[in-house]
Amino acid sequence: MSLLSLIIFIPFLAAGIILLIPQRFTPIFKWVALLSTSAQFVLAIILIINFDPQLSANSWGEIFQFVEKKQWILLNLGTLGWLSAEYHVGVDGLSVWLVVLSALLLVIGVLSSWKVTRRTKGYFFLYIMLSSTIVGCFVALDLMLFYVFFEFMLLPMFFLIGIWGGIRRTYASIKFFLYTLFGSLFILVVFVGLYLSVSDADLSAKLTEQTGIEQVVHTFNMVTILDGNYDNGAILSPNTGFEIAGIPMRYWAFLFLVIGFSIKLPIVPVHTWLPDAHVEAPTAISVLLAGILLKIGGYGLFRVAYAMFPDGAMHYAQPIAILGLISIIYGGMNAMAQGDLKRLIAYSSISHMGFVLLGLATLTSEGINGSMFQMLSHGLISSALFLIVGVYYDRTGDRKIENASGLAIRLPNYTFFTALFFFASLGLPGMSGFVGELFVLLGAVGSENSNGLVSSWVGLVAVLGIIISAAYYLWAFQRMFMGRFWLRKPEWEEAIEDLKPREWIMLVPLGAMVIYFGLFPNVIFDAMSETVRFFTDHILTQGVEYAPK
Amino acid sequence: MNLNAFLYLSIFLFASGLTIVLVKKNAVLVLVGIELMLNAANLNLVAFSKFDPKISGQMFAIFVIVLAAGEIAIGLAILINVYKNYMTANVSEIDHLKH
Amino acid sequence: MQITGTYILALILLPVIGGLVAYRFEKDVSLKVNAFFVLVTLIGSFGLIGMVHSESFVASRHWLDDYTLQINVDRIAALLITLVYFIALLVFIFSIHYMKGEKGIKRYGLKLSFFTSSMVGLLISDSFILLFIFWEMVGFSSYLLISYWYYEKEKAKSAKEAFMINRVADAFLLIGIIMLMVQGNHSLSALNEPLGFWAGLFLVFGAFGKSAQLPFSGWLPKAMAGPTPVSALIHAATMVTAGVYLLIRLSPVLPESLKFVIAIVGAGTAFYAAFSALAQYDIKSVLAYSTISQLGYMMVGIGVGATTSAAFHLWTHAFFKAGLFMSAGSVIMYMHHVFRHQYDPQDMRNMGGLRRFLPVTFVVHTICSLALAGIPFFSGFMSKGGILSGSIQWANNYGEIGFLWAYLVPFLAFSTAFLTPIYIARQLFLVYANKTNLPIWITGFRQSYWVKAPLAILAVLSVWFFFGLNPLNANGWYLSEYAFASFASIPISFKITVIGEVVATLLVIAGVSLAYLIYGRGVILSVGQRRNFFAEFAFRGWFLTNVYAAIAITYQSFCRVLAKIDERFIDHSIDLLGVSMVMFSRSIGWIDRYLVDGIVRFSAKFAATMGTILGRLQSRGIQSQILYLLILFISIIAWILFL
Amino acid sequence: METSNIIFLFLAAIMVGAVGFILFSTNILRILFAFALVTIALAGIYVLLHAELVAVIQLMIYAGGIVVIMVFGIMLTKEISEKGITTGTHQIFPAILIFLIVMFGGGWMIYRSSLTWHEEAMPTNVVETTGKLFLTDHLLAFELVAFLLLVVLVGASFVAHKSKEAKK
Amino acid sequence: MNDQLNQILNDLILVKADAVLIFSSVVFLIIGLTTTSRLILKSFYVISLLVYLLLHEQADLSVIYLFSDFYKTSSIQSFFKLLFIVFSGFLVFYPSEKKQGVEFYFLMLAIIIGSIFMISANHLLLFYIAIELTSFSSYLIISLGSGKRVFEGSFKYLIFGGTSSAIMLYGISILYGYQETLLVSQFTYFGDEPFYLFGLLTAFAGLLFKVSIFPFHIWVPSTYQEGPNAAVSLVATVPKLAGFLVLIHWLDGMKFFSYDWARPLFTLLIIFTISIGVLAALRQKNVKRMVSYGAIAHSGFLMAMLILPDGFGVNSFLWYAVIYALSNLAIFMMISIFEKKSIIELEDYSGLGSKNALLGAVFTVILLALIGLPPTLGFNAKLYMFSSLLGYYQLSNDLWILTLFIVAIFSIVVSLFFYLKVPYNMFLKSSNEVSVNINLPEKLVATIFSLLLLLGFLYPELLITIIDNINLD
Repeated sequence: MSLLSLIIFIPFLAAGIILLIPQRFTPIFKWVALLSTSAQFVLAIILIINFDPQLSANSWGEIFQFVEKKQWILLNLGTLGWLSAEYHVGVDGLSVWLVVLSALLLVIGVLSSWKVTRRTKGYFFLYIMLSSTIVGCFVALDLMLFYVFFEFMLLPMFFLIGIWGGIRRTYASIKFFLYTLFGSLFILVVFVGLYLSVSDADLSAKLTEQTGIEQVVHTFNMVTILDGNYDNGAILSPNTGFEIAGIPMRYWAFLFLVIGFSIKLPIVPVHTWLPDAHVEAPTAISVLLAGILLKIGGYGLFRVAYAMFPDGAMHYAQPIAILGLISIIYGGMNAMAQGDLKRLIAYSSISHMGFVLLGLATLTSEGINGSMFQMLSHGLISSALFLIVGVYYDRTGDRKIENASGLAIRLPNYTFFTALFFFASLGLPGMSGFVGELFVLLGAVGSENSNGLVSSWVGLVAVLGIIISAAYYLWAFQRMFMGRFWLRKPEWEEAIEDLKPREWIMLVPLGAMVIYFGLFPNVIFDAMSETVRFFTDHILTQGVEYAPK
Repeated sequence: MNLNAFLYLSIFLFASGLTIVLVKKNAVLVLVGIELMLNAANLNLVAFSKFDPKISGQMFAIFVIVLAAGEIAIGLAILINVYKNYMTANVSEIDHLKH
Repeated sequence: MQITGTYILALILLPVIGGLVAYRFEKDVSLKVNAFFVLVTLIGSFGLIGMVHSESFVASRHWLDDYTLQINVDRIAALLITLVYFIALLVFIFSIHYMKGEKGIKRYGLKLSFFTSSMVGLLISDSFILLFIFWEMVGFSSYLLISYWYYEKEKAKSAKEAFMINRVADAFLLIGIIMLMVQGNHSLSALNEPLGFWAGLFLVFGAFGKSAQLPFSGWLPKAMAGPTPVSALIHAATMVTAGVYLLIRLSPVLPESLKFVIAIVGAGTAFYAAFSALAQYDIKSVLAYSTISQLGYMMVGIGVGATTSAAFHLWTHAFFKAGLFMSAGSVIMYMHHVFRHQYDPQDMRNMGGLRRFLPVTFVVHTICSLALAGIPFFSGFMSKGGILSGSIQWANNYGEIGFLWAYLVPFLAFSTAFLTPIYIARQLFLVYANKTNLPIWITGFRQSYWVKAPLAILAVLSVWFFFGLNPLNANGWYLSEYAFASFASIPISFKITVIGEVVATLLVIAGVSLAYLIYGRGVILSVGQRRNFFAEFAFRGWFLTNVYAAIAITYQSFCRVLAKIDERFIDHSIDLLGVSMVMFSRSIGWIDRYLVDGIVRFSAKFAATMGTILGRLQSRGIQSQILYLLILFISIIAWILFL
Repeated sequence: METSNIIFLFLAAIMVGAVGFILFSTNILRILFAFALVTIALAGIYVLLHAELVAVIQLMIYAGGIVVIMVFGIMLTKEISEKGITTGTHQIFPAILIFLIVMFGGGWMIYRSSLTWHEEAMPTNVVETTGKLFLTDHLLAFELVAFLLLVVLVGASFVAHKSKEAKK
Repeated sequence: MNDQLNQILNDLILVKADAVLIFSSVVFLIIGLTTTSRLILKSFYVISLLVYLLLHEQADLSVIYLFSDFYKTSSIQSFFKLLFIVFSGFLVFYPSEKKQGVEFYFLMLAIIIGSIFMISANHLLLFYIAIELTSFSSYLIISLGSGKRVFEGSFKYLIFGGTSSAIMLYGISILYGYQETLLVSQFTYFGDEPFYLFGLLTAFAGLLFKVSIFPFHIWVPSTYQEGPNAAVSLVATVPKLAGFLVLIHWLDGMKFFSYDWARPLFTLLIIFTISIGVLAALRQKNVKRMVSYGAIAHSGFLMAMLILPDGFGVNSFLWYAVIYALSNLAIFMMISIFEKKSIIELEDYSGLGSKNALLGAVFTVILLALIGLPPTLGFNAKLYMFSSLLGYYQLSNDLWILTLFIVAIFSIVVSLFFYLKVPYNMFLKSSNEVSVNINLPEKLVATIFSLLLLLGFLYPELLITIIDNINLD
């Protein structure tokens, strides 16, 4: 079993163990969960160490490392041909860091759920299942496998929010579930169309030989699709003339994917599930939600929407960039008006994810690198921010900004970390948030000159984002942490205390990484630059090739 | 006398059977309506079998008559139970399964 | 080469290391430790001057493909680094006494060291990314220092506002940088040809922000919320000159149009700030506005092409303004000592007659003021003279081609030269002369040598011969040939130089006399005095802060409205979409009624309504159901037969 | 006019009358009598179509079986119910509409149809043929219908039995 | 004559399994009348089915006609027969209800036999008898439920069923008149004479009734709601799938798609079926009723694959059918388990999940399968269905099919709303009621069913091998 499979399946083992232990041994479950996620983390570290960043490739087949491939479904669909789905996993420069990030945040998530007391068995069981699917989603190289992980993630999440969440948890969980599922149906439609349009030459030949009749094997294999093995005249093949309402089918497919993944990302105007879900979710789940789940939306855009539909990507570059721009500004402005600290951070996530979309839309090397970097850095920063909120919430049961002031006097360490992550999030140079945004902006402004897809004004206006984010963070920081020490309710004053060791353990690595990656982003860039280079070239060449003539 | 005469008669029987099913309140009479419709079909089958050396139509009709008897038997058996429970044979009153 | 790199890195990091090391020491000593580290660094930086004497040092570090971080230490940088460390050292020394007994001294020391390092980093950055990083770091550390007394709400607020304004200007700078970078220019030294107008304009705006030029000037008075030594270092000598420094660096490639903008804005700012300084009561506010005004001069210098003079003014200004701030600091220290917290220790209306109690401070303050005002034989006269005469020459050049608006610049510059002695003399009179307003007298106050020493040094350094041999020669700066040889300066005819200097001197004398007439004869201002409109206008900095506040409030309300929209409408727009797709046949009114509901609830409700309708059909009597079935069936048949 | 035509018309008239009676009468026993009349008339028509066996079975099962069962059903239900026998009608107008549509629509379609007896191909001895067919071609059907009758027998008796239990 | 008889004997040997099943069910009846032990009844019931399995021979790929073409067999028929038998065998694991004596199992066997003959019939007479056999047995078996309203359900069922089969018979008689034969395999295309079309459409009425396609779906909810669970599970699966198989046969035999209007018509009916199924399910408060509306929608999905020509949908249909059977087996089992504890309405389920996490999880998995979400087999079913629709669309550019595709997709969203009400109630709502004790075997069986749905998804090879060996017409 390869490394990646181990990372995916270790949680299943742990889940089995959890199931076997009776409910009354409550304290054991978290240890099992911690063990399982730590094992994942260690394996992820081994993965990144052994990952070869220099591997250059000329086709998608060559770019993936740690590949494991097994036939999963090979099914005769009659006149349609055969359907092939594989257990096919592997990582490239785009996904490898996301795997590491997920593994790290999953460990931190367990730590932050240390104090969960209600129905721990169920909680950690679901958590563990989530940990498997998250990683699976990032490493899947088969659309069906990807979709399965993508969908299956919803259920644990649904229950984790719905059972262990806040007061309006039911509403939030259902909203989350429905939005995401609604989006994923768009994705499913395109996946079905895609596999019907692509055939695997090797398998086809093999089956033809076996049966003696000409056979066509349609495959879900991402690599096959990425390499463009389209059938002639199939629904999503380039230049076939399928169109609805005057828009070619491939453009529709691209738009569907963008809608589907944007809901997960999320992008204005399909973002409204996010604040609710975040506010109601328990801290650990918020961490995962912001830190990883949003990235799956972004990753999906990279891996599926953009890589597979370069023509659509080029055709709709400008509108999508503008969408990203709107998200940046709109999310930031909404964050400004929030009275609840967690909601504020949730909206800031929307704003920051806007940068991801903007960077990707530009299709420049800088933009894409920046976009990836932004995802990673946001994963670190936003999860830390949710932890920060969680710390305060644990003590007071409240998150309103207006209900406290001058916290810095009583909680210096806590304030230090808050300031650290606030400033990291508002893009202070020297921390990771800045690098991502800088490169996205460079890409956005440079796109007009380099490939002419996105006008530079989009990037120039997006610079507003850094002002906007500074405004709400500084304002919130000033109101909550500065000034006279005061809390709305006197009983909170007793409850309030500075960081505990467990919280130090969670925050310190995140803080260190935020600063380290801010100063030495090349650590990350180096691992993915080859992939990004190939990715960009691929899109720009194939995009022209596939564009309807 | 030609085929169409029988067909007209049969469609009349069919239409009346249908109407009886629709209008009669008494459940037994609804069953009568169904029987009429079956008879209409039988009339067709028998009439058409006139040009069939295998007389499949007639055979079919015989079986249909037998099945019709069975259906009535079942119908009445169930109806008696309905009666017991609702104390009515009014079809429109047998309507408690609402949600 | 490698060694030089390490050396420079050590120079940058040493103060911060010092700040961290100081954490291990007692509260009383920690600042001394800090100061010691800065002293070491200062000595080291003299070595740096030697290292880059022959050729400038360039090093780079890879970041991403085309993006490397490059530093470039040339003579200018090395000299300015020394300057920064020098002032920083004095500030640390001054702080030892000034900050005594404050909570969080170690934090203070670390923040100040961090600032110093960031500033030095800014000076050596060559690639734009690095420049921007340190640019922001400087702003950030200034935020940290301003919010030193974070538990006072107003100060926290001021810190936030100062940082916000900086951030806005930084965004302009970032835009400019990005525009340059996408054209392939990744570092300052790589710039050869004139900048494009827009990119240049954004860069210039960024520089305006850091150097507190209009319309960003409002942050500097706000920044006075920080401790006074901080003001001396950051808001007088170093950080605010970052913008000037950047423009000096850029001046060879600035197009004429931009220079014009710089000159106009600089002159305008200089006048605006000098005018505003006239009506301030806070001892530090006067100095803050004065700083803005002097920065305006430097901008004028750059704008008119007298780059070297601008740099010269930057240099001299660092000393005398630091001296002024520290003098103000020691006054405040005294006031604080006297009043504890009863009265505002910074309000000049509460002062008067302090000459007797703070003789050293008085002398230093006066000398530095003379330098500021531009009295011959003091440093200010020399550096300012170059700028003033440069502006005349420049306006003449423009005048020759018929562009008479250019005369606005020398006009404003000279007006400022007239106003400057007025406000600074007003300050001196109000603080040291006259009778006092003080209700309590304490005679036993003795100034520590930790305070006196830096004051004295700075006072001495405000005298001409440290800068040039001839006190009347504006271009006689020792360093102009050494460091600025490569900068083309506007050739100024001798006549104009003479005119400029004479007029300036006359204006200064007139100003001082006027100030004496107004304030020098025992005028006592009371705190509750009503101000007339002009005074109010000047006091509030031409209502600039009100404009900021208005913008902020508008923005906030806009955000609130947006959030409401988000909550009420966007959250439900998906429902709207779904519903309108399915329900387009329904009447508008129906949609309206349900529009206010949320997506989930809405679609659920819609679906439930449909379900009810269907369910009603389902659960009618059997015969009605059959009837409905038949109707449908017959319609199907009819459809097939007749269509 | 041939005799058979006259007979056909006569039988048809009886059927139409009887069906009309079923539709409009409220007396349930008379309705059942009219239904018996319809089935008997239909048997006559089967004879006209040379389907003597069908006619006989029709007579036996309908007149002799089904109607009797129905009468029993009526009796049984009448015994229990105190409200008397429901005989009314409802939703008449839509039903009449359906009737008219089916009747005249069907009539129109029949009128337009190309169906005719192109040649009479009945075997000479229908009864014998029927018997043979039962045991050869239709064997499976025969077996299945036998099983079906068993099911009906068992099922109906159990269901009826159940009602007895319910009564207890 | 002798030849004929010999031929018949030969044929009888070929259909021995079917014939013996009839025989063994009669034997079962006789034995059953002598005993009241439910264990014995169940074991004999299973034995009868096992006998069938023993005698059953997998047919070849080609179609064989027996009994003067009355009877037809091919691999697809024998696969479905196997499916029916296996499915019915599992029904013994349902918790028994009161008063389920010999007649209950006998009627189940009758339904199975009826369905088996339904799919084998080539002659319309045989088909008619078979369909009536299943109908009659269904009417009866539904009325064997406990509860007072059960007869109402079964009576309504009877009236609808009787009316539709009468309508169908009328249609068959017209077809006979035109085609001059009752053998579907010998039917020819007959143009569009109105009366013929009338016959054709009315003939389909009974079939549509059996498979509960709009507008002949009305009987479903009330019937399912009141019937005994095992019977409902059977009725919702076996005769329905048999009906679909007949539909395949008829559509092909009657050259249905030679008519332009046929595909739009069916598409429209399917769209209505699906929409009505999912929308009406939304407002249900009774779980069983909700599931039965869901079953209507599933009929629509199943049918959707049959209207595609040239074998575009048949494979997907087979998959869907198998998965549908499996999930029906599981869902009615769950309902039955809970019904025994008087947990019937949705709100009765509140808070059960916290006490019975396993059952909650199992229930959730089954519902996911019904919705069609991974990682359950239900997803495969939906995936293949979508593939078929889209695959045909890309060939034909038929907008009707695209519309159907979109409706199908949207219906999944809607079906989420109602299916997930159960886990929502179980896990997210709390109640103070005491926990429900479910005995271990029942828990185990339910778990196995849901595991099958999961494992089938993860390791689909087994099903693939079976289904791949079936003739695709």
